[in-house]
Amino acid sequence: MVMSLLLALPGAVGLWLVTGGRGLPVRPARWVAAATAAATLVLAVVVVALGSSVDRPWLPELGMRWSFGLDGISVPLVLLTATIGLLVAAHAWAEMPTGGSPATFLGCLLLVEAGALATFAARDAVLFFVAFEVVLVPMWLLVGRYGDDHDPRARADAAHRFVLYTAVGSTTMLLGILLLLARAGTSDLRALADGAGGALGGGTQLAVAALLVLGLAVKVPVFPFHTWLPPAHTTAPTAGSVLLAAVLLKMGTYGLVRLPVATVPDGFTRLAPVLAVAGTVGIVWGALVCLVERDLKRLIAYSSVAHMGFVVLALASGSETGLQAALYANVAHGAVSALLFVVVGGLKQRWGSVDLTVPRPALRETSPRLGFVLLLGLAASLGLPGLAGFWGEFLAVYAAWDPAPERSRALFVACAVAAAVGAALAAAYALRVAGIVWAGDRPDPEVATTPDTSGVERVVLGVLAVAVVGLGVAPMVLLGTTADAVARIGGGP
Amino acid sequence: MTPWLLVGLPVAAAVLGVALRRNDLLARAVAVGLGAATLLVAVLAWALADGSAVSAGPGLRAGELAVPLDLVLDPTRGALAAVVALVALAVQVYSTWYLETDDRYGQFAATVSLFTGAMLLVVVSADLLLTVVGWEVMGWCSYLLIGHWSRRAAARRAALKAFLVTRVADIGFVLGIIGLAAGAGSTSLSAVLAPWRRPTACIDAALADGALAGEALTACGAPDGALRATLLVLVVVGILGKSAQVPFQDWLADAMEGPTPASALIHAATMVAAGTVVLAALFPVFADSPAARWFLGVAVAVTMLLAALLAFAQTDLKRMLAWSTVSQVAVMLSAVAAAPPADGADAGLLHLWSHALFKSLLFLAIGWAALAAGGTAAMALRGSAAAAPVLRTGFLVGFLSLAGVPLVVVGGLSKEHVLVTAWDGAVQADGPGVLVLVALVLTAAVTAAYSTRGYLVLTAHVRQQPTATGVPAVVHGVLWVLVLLTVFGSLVVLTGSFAVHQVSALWMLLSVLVIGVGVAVALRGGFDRDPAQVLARRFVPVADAGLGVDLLYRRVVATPVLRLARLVAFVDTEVVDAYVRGSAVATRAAGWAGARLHRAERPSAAVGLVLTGVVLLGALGVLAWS
Amino acid sequence: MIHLLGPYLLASALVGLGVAGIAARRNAVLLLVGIELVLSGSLVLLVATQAAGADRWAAGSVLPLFVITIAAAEVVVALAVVLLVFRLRGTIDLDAPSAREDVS
Amino acid sequence: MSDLVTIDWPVLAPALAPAAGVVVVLVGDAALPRRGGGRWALPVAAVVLLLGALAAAAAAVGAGAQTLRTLCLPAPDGACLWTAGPRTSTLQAGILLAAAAALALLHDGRPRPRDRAVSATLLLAATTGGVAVAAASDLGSWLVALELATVPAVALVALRGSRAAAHGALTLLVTSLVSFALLVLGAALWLTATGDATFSADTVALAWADPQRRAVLVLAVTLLVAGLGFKLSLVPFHAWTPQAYATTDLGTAVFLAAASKLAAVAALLVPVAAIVGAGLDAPALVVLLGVPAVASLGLGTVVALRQTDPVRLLAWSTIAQAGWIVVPLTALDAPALRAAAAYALVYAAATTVAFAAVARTGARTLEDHRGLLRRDPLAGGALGLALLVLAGLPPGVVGLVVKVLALAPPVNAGVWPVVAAGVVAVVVGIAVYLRWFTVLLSGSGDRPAASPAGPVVSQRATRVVLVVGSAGLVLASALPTLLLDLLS
Repeated sequence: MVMSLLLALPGAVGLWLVTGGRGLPVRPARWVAAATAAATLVLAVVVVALGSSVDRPWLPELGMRWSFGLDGISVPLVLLTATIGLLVAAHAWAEMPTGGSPATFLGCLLLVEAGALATFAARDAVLFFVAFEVVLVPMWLLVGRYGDDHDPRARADAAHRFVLYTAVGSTTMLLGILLLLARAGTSDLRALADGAGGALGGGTQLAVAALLVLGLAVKVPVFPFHTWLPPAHTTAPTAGSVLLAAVLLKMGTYGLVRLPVATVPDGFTRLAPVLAVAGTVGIVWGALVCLVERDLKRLIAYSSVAHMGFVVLALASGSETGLQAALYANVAHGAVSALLFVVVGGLKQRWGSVDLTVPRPALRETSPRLGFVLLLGLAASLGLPGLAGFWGEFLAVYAAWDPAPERSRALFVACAVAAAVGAALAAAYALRVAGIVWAGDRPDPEVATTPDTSGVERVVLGVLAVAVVGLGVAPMVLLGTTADAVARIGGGP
Repeated sequence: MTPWLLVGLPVAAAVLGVALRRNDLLARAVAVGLGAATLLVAVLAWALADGSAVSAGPGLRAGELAVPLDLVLDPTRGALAAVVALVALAVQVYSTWYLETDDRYGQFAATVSLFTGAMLLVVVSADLLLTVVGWEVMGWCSYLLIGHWSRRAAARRAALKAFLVTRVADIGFVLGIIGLAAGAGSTSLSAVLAPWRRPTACIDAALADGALAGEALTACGAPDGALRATLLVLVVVGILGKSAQVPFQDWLADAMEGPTPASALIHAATMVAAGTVVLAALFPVFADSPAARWFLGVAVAVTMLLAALLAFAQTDLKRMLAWSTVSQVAVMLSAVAAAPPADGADAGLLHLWSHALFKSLLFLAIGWAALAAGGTAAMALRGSAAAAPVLRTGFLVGFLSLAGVPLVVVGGLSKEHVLVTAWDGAVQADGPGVLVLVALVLTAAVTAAYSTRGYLVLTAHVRQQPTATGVPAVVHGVLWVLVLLTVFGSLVVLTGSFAVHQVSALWMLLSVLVIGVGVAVALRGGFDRDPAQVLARRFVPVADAGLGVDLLYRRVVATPVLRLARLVAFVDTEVVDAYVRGSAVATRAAGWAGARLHRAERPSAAVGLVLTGVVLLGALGVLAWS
Repeated sequence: MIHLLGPYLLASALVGLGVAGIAARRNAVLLLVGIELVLSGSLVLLVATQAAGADRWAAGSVLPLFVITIAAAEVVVALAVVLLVFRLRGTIDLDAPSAREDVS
Repeated sequence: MSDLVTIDWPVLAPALAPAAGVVVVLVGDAALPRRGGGRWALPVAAVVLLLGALAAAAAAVGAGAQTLRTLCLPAPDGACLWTAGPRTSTLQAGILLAAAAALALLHDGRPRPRDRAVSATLLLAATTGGVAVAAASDLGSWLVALELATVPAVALVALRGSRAAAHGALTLLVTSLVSFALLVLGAALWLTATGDATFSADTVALAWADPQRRAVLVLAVTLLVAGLGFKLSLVPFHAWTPQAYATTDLGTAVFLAAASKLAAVAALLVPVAAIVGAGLDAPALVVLLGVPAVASLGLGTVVALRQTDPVRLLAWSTIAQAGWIVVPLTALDAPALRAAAAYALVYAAATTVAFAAVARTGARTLEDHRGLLRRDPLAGGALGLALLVLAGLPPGVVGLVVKVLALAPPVNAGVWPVVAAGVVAVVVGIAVYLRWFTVLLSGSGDRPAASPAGPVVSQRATRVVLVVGSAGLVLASALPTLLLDLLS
């Protein structure tokens, strides 16, 4: 009951805001959205606390049930999504993009949230796919309509690229799901994870795993399927970027854990080397591009590619440690990238562009609070211990060094080494940004200064900063939450 | 619980410091107050430590890998913690004066607190993961401290360089730690040590029974020696980076761009010395791996001599101290590299202990002198010790200690122990003892020479004596305390916190002889002239440029990486993305072609299509059927 | 079944002729003739099938009646449309392109 | 008569209703030639169609999973000429409703008064044929009903009387004639191959077992697919589609795009069901269905991507969607039949709504729809929903669900080329529909609000179509099982 409400509330209010309530003025619309997001967060907490779930027949023709419920793997992501949902709704006070009615904008945010929540809570493979698709149109709207208003062509291009590229991925994933459904006879993720999927023959498992991995790799995104991400991030409004990085990308990695890893372990094992190499190349590749990228938003997007590379590498390693590392790095990246995108989005709003080659007064001098959070985000991004990024990446490298037994040791060790090099490159680009944006000379009094963060933006940044530090200081909380569910997957055949 | 308090107090000071950074008074109170509390806890812990006591940590559930996150406290660690806390407190007190007018004092103090906490974490860590945590946090703090005056381009560059050089070296450190932990399935120090040690007793027994060497190794479950050596070499690479040893030595001299108290902290008690602590913790395994010992031994032998020579020829006295740190850290590490397995690495740790005292003294004193003289160049600092009595005494004691004059000061004693250890190593074990011993002797002479030079320059008689006014009494007090500890610190060996042998008088005699040679060489130009100008005039510019290693770093690492990055960025947009754009173009082109074909809309074409379709389909159907 | 060869050959020939006519003719009315040829080929085939072995409902005999009727109806409509086209366009040439200009 | 064949009138009601409507309209028009300018003809026809739809729906819901039969021959043969399972009944209801929607648009399109009765007659006649073909189970009724569904439609297009329409009608006419000839030839070959004038699984299986007859059967199926491919607008039998849609009035276009397509699907399912029932492992048949499906998916989507005229865009989208309807059939298994029917119904509903929105706005280019969502929320919203359903994107969930259903059988059967084409078509299709959707959404500031042929006359009937159609799509999106249950 509460579970259904959790999904229905943001979905219904979001739909109403984009349809019936389209004409609502900014003020009430903001309150409606924020109240909904807050209520959703409360509901999410209640659902987590009560362990509520729902299970009804929905499409008996496909053996598909309206089945939502949480376990250790989805709980952190649901909470992350609900929190980010509230933060982006609140962020509307700080930045309300032009391009359409405010109510539609807020409605799209809520719809994305609802879709993501449904994705994380779905316990049926086909339902997972449907929920996966729900976020496409609202996100497309956020990028295509409310994005950067400097270049409409680039905006349309980015939005289309996002939606079409993701559709390629999700449709491929659908094929995998359908094949799995056809061969295993059920689409219940629990049953599949409990052995219905693992009992399939090797060839089938490989085919299913290949389709699923290929499809989800686009969403994650794994190198070389990442080129939709930078334009989408560059163009999207701050709230959209935050949702994209902190929620949407997580759906990809979550899908990898839920589908190929849990349901067709043997097939996934055979693909693991490819995935590991792709993830590792992504780590190094993203970091290298960040070293020379001029646009700060694009840079953060490429750093996301690198960070997701760690997640993928950890997943590919196949060990329980790897799964734990992947889930941890996943959530951590959610918090860190959200923080960075709020800061950078704020900078873009203040400066008009975030081209790093334009000389500007150093943030440390003009707006120390903003500078501090930026530095915090960068530090977390380079994997500083005590902040969110460290644990996942350290454990990921560990997992690659010591992969599950059926995997090629030499290859994975090579990946671990490359990943460690990538982490050093991460330090280089993070400090490059810090050196250009954060540190610098006292500004010329003639030059307009950058207003420091205040009001809602400050609260949003504060919450995210606390999350980043909290995850870094107390990793045991999150790792403890996911441990049991991971052990169940890892303990499978 | 005590070790957690030990780490927690400075971290709390950092958090509070950031929160209260606007209010200088409160920030000072927090920094100094909690710093003092840390020192108190550390001293108590040291005093009460009795054997090794592990404090259980919260533990992580990371799948197959056990991560207990324990801390441990024993007398040695207690002593180290105490000296770290002491130096940190001295730095905190000193900076309340030194950075009085700085608009970012709050941040500085908080960073120093965090830095202290991280170092203490490394000292008391019983878990390799926690070691990594402290290790990396120190790196970050060094970035913030060196770049504290971020309005200066040189400071920004030095901070970046310091962090990046150490971070590159940390690739090795992290991989080495991970490899070691993977071998044990745990990051707990004790758990990691066990499987990697050579089961000597078992092997000896097997060999005695007439087994072949290979069989004995297998039977006893001996670890893979090559892998162990690789992993330890990786760890050592990280340590060389953090401790500014060859080939990573160049960042530390540039780090002098930071405020002097930060330099004191980085050089004396934290960061650069941390490597010795980590290696000492890993010593049981390290001692079993001659390859790793040789690797470390060669690196530190080269470093200690090279750095000492560079120190001698620096025009800038603060940079001279920096190079002397590089050299002295190499001395500490050389003890670890050369020590016989039975002796342990405590000689190195003892030298760390004494180095912390005299180097902090020297840095804090030279910072004061530089403020009084208005610069850190040798020319500017000439005679600046006259600014206060404590400076003159401090420099005397400090340089004596640096030169390693036995019996008188703390540095002398610990260096004797290192020498003895190296000798033992050279005699007993298959490590790099001989090499280290030779390097140590040569270095001792050079060190004596540049110590003499420093003292001569600082205390030279000049007509216009610099004065320092407004220095608060506490700063005088801090320096006096350090002077006293530098003189009497040797007594620490009596506490038994460091497991070292007695040093025979013969060794002291030898040392005095070597030091005498060094002093004599330095005094060749008389008391009034800068020995560097007398002896190494040509070498000075080269030494000031750190032998041009900075250029080498840029040419060999930075430029190729940036070129590669540009290539990758190009490939990303023009190749990887090309297939995406290409598919869009292809689709549109196909659409255009299709539309073009249907443009005329002739009825006959429609009919023709139908017929063609039927024929083709029929043919295909029959083909597929047959 | 040697006696069926003739009808089958006839049916094939009719269909072939019809198809050739459809393919070659550019006049709408002559196209109709081609179509009628194909239809008659089909009818021959149906009847031949019936002769080869009767099915339950003698469909081979009944169906041709149906088909002839439908064809007649169709031709009516077809001629009506052709007439209309001729009136409006002045030609019943099937190769004439449409008057569409807004080609994309 | 009644001893020869049994007749169950209520079962026949879906076909009888429009047939009766034809009679009523013709008689009425003859009796009252100038009365009211034929104003009553269209409403009467609509009522008749709705009654028929009601009967079909009642059959689909009320009969449970039973198959309704009538016109049965006496035992021992017992074959029935009218066989309507729930799937058939639902398709019949869909055909009737789509025809009613076409009537509504026809009505709002203000035809010339003298054309009204004729239009109504032709439309009802074609509908009768479509409804009947769905339930036909023997070659004779199937052929007759199919032509009854086609010929009036050709006339309907020609009726418009404009120069362009004449050209479109000519293309449609010649294509339909050729297809008819091919169909008859196919039917004759089917009879030759199976020796049976009904579409029955047993005789198909028997024919398949004999290599010689198998070849003839393959040829027969080729010709049947070609003949139906014309009606379904499958590539390469599609060329008439954009011409006919674009030149005729929108009511007729809806009839062609929705009712006529549903009839074609129903007709196609009859032989395919027989083949499926025979349980053949027949790569030849997979190729026969798969090649046109792939070609339609490919050509339809890419050409639709370049269209600027909404009607032509819908025409090309019809071609692509026809490919989608055939995609599941390539698996030749039982779930495929339901998937194809479901896809066809959803497609028909969405296309009808889209056409209704185009009719309401009178747009001639996509640009005329700029900012439609703000200017005219009803038309804009309904059109947006329809486009999302066609694209298969939530919130048009039902579009997504039928795509899933359509892909499942070929995935299950391993027909990977078709599946791959499906993936490409999904993506390009999204591009097609989002292109239009973008225009709907964008701010109307760039362009004056008034469209060239804005709603100047009362459009009550179109509005009803829009509302009912979108309500149906919304309901099916929320509970897709409602739709699928009807097809089980």
